[in-house]
Amino acid sequence: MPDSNISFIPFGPQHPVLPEPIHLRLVVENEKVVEALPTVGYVHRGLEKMVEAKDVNQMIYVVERICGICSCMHAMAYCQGIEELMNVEIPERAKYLRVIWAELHRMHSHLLWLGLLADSFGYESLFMQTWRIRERVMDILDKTAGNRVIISVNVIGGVRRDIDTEMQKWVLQSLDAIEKDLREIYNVMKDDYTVKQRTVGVGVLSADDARELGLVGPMLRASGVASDHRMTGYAAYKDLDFEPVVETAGDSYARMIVRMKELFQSIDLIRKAFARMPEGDIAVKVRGNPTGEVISRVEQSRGEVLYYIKADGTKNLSRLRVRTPTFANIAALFKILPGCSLSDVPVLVLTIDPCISCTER
Amino acid sequence: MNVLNIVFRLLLALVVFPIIGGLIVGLDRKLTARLQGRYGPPILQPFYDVLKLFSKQRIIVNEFQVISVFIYLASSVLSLVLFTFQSDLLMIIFVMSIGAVFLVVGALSVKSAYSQVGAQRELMQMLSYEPLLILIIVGMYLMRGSFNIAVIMSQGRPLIEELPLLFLVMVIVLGIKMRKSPFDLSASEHAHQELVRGLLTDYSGLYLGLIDIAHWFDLMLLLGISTLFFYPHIVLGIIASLFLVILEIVIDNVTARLTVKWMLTYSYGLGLVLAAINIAVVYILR
Amino acid sequence: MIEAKEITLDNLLSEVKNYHDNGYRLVTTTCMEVDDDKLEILYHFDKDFKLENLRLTVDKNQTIPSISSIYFCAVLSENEMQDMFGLKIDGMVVDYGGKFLLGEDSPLSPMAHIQIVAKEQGENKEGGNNA
Amino acid sequence: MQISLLLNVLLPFISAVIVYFLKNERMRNIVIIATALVVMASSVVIAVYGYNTFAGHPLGNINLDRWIAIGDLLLSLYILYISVSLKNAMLILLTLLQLIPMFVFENFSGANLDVLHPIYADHLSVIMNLIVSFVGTLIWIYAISYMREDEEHKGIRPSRQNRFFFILLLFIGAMNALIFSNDLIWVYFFWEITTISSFLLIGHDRTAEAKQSSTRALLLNSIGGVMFVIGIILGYHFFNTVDIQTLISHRASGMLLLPFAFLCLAAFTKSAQIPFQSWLLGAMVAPTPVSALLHSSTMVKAGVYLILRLVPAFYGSWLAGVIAIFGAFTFITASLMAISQSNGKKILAYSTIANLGLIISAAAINSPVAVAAAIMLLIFHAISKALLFLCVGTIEHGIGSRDIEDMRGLINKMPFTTLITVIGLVTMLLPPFGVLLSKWLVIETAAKNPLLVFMIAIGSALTVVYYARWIGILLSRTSSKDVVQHEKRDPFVRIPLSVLAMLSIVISVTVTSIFNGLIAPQVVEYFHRLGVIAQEGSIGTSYGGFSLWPVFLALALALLGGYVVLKGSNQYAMPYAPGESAQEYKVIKVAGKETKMPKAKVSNYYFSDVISENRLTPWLDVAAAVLIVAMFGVVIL
Amino acid sequence: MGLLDKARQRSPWLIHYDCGSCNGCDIELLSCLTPLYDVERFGIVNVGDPKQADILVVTGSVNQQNKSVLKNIYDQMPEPKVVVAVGVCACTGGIFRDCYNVVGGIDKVLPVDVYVPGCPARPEQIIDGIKLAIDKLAQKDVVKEEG
Repeated sequence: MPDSNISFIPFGPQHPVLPEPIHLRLVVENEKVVEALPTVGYVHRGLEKMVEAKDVNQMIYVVERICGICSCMHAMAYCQGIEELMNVEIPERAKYLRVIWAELHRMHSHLLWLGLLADSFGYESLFMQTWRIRERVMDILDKTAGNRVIISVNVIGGVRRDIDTEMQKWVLQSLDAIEKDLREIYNVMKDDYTVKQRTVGVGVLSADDARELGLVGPMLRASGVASDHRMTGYAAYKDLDFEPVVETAGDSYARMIVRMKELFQSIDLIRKAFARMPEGDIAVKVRGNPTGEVISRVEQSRGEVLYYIKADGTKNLSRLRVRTPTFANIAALFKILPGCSLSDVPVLVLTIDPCISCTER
Repeated sequence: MNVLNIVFRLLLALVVFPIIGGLIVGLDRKLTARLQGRYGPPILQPFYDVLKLFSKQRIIVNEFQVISVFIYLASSVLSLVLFTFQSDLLMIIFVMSIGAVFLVVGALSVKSAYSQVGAQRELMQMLSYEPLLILIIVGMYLMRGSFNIAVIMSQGRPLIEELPLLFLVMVIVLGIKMRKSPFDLSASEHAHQELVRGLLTDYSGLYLGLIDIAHWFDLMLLLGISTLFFYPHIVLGIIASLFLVILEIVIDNVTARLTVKWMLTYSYGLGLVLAAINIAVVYILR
Repeated sequence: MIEAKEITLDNLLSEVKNYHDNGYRLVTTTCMEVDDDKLEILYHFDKDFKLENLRLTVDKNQTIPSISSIYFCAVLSENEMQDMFGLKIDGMVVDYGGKFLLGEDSPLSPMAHIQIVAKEQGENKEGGNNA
Repeated sequence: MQISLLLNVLLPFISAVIVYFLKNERMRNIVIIATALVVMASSVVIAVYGYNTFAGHPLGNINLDRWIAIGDLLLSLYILYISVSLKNAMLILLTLLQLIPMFVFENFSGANLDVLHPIYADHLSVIMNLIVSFVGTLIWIYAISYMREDEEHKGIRPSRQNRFFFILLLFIGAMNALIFSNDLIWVYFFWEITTISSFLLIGHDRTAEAKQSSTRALLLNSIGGVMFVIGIILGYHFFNTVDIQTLISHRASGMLLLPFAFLCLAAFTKSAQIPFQSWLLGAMVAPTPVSALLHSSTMVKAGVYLILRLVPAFYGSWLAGVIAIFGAFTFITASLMAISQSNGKKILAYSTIANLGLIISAAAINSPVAVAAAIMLLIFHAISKALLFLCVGTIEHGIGSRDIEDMRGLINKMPFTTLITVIGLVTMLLPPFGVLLSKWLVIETAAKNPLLVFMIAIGSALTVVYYARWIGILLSRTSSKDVVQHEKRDPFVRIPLSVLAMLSIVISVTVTSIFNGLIAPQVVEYFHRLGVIAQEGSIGTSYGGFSLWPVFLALALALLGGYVVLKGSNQYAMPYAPGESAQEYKVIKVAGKETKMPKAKVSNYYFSDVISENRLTPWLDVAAAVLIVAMFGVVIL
Repeated sequence: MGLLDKARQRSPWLIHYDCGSCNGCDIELLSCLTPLYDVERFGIVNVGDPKQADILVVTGSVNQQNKSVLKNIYDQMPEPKVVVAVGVCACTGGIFRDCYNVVGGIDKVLPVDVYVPGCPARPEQIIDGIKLAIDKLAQKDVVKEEG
């Protein structure tokens, strides 16, 4: 039976398990995927071109909307780049605040991802429970920054808001509660038979594969490469000693564990940041327009983002190039989808933690 | 069997049982929500859903879909009617299988990837639960010497005493039939599934509503069979059946969806072995 | 100014291969317009958080070789460059034919024209957008 | 009565010779149709007017034994000639193993081979005769147009239809003769005629594949022939007779069962049971009428007929127990194999093997009810299966493929044939139709034997898989606005298909009368009890019952409901697609090669990686061989 | 038909399509399903299948590639149906309206019944919008003529 056994299944762009539009051309035999080609473009807006319409400061709001989930870190990378171009040193307190909000964003992103992963393999109650916990993180964001998702705290020269001592105490209390709940979920996920059935050994990528595919973030760390851009010590990370979370198996299970452990790491980092945060201003005034070109890199929840900024001294930048982590990670789909089973397709798509709006900008 | 008796049984099968079936589905959704830390829909939600579906525009892809739905419904209704008339259990299962086959036929007749894959998986599900169901009934026969429900119910001690493992097999069968995790492969009770809605993908409006209703009949039939295990202690049987449903809901909430291969291995590896042990013991002891 | 090693079309592949063999990760490639007929392409490589760059300047109608046979992940950014700048790239392992991110009705090579795409406030955007 | 019997048996032989020499196609068709009508009519006459009435020698003073012995010798020599020309040493050996012992036994052993009533007809014979006469002749009629198209299609010239119809007619004659023979040696002779006819028919197309398949068929059937010869000689050795009725009237046990074991083995080869299944699978290279004939009414049914004939002899013995398990084993494994096939004919072939296994298994379950079920299955299977083969043949001529994957949406192209096929499939698969009814009866009776019921339960679930998906893809259609072409079919195709389809439904509806009229008396004759009550549309045993009318009523209501709703306002829409149409302009080149995004298409799951025919078959053969050894084991020990 | 109206109001099934949003509104819409907001209280289920949905919830602006997809999904839904545009991008195109690949708000492609502004719209707002949509849904009648 040469051809008669082959199925062609268009997967997406509208699909309940993938909240975002991505299309996969799947060639399937029985339940095994033989060929898979992702095609994208359903969310492409052309944000890089927006530099021609918006000025340097307005662009913050645009880059935040590259992706709502990691908006804070996009703004952070952008602001750090512009600050470097203009030789601005921002206050220490602002650096700590940036870290705190970045880590909160990482938490809500990872929790969101965990829920979606659970949803992709039909573990609905786990989806609900993780999102229940996530609501607490959203509460913290809401209370400290004034909005739930896109918080717009970063400005060139610092941050817009401060977190006072009383609020800090409340945040820390919330974090304790979150950690307790998370610990329970972690224990379940770590050992659950059905979860392991669906993730262990699924979509394995070795360290060499991962480097070849140019993967970043948790994808890379789950394959045993200790690459976390926070190690370079931008913002306040240089003062917050931490070790990157690394797993070696390189399968979906390892990716899940990495992200779950990073949740605890983030809680830890926020606590440390609160403890070590100095008093002082939260922003400096910045004047003038930037000139020159710079590359700014920040570790987002999905991995390292690269901002290439080129300015020519006018109020508009001349080129902004964003290489988002998901843009890099989507390459993994070419490699892990062929050979998996049809029911693993959503799981594998989710283990790369896709964010199509990041990917396509 | 006088006329009153016949009317009573028909009423039971055509009105009372399906309503209870719908309520159980409502209870299922409520309980699932509670287990997930949510408040959940009202118990009557399945009835609202079905009523709403009836009022929608009728969209079909082809005629065979419609015919299949009606045959599915008819076979589910008939099997429950036959159950209340205490007919032959094996016949009831075969009548139920007409509906199952036509559900697959209806889904296969649509050239959509998702309903087709759903139909293929549904066939595998049938392959998994049908032998188990037949073996459960064979176990009952070995105990009672008849396939007739009337005869099965006519004798003293409850079957569960000697067929405990077959009752456990019922858990697998019910799980597959209720489309609960880890067996929600062909179409999930929940809305999020990798196959969209699996073999129900191309059904909508009236036809989806009819499938829902047929599903209540099927559910009640299976619960009826599980109640048989406890006869003459009917109350105990009903409690046990409800417990079975609750167990399914709990299992649904603590497991992920697994794969077709796993299901086949599991239902054949565990289900058949349990059934075999139980039947062998009964056979040797008799 | 970021540090970047100037290369030419002739030694592009060998330089990239060099990085590959030394265990560098390809971060991405960045393309930008220098003037009306020149494009500049930056290749970013990373090893232990240290970024190294290659800078290639080509004519708009020049065909450049793909590095995707060395680094598979380059197909993504190369396809994007092909979409956005109309850059001709030869030998991509996976070639989306200029429709990687763009749709059927999208403007062609939208980034390759130095012009403001912003519309006047309130202008109806339908139609007149195609380049 | 004598006359109708003679017409029924001899006319096909005579017409066969006429057809062979008749060059005029029109005349030939008339002869074939006339013969068919006469054979059908005579079989009805036999069925209505008399059983057990053929006492004595049918042709008066002519010593038929002598003629049959001569015919047997000539036939064996012909097979030997074929074997030699095929240069197949194994085949030569097997032929000699039949020829020499038989020759010696008949001429030099001094055995008294006279049989008081060489012709015998009971209800079983009548049932078989009705099946052969009706199904077989309908296949002749179908073959008229099929072979014309086939030869046009394959460009065969000069026409070889004379030869083809000669064998086809001969075949039916031999089958009918076999059915009414009460002398084992006669049975053996006609048995050999069916063997050689099937060899010639399978090899009809003269392709390399046909040649190979026909050789395999001859080889495996020769094994059966050898077993048959051993069975005859041993039977005479033990019981001093070759009269079947006398043989089975002995309630043999122990070693005395040995001849019956050999005869059953011969029947297994004829019925293509695992491990002898390969000849039947190879037989599908032959033109479709041949497959239909081999699978439904004649060749393979001869095997199960022999077993059903012999049932009283080993009823209740250990031998029966092993045979029952052997049959069930064939049922489950052949059903499993059928799942992995996409070739329509091969699915049907495996399904035939499976159903024959079930018949054999049921016949050997030590219960009159099971024997009744076996006979029931024999009837219903013959009709539905013949219908399905003819349908596949028609489809193959229509679309040029017998692969079920190519039959997607066939309802749009060939609505008539497709609906008939669906009827055939539904009657094979679902209650309240006869095949499932018999299966239900078998399971209920087999329930006393857990091992058996295990295998049958799984086997019947497997059956559902391959038939249900076939129905589904036949009926797939995107929108009823697709123009349905009015299907033009030759009346020679239309009539047999319609008649068979109607028959398959009618006999299901009238199952109780058929049961009471034909099956019950036979079972009572065998066992002097029945244990089944069939009346008013229900079939009941002391441990269960099946009522047909509620099911028919529910199905009718369902169809009515569907009809009413379809008459109402319905919006036709395209099937769900996740918005992929926007993608069609995206041409992606992978490594320089363009990949197209074809329309969404899902193939059935064949699990060819798990259920690999080539890999599994040797193992199954070994397992089946072990069962056969066990069969002899329980006899000898 | 009081009962039918009630059933329709009590059982609105929605389908969500992300039409080029930044994910901000998507995740807020998903939040609505989860324990804190739990819209299943009102019988709202997020079905993934347009053929079974009553309410189409769209987030994000329409771009050149997904406009046909959005149209397809809308066309596959049976009457009566309503469309809810969630987020300022879905309403007008929002901050992206100047981008070269963006067509604008979804009302460029579909008739929109309810606009829910916000960047991103908060879950409470979304629930409010869906409530409005339910009211509109109950007022609509099945279109009867086609066949």
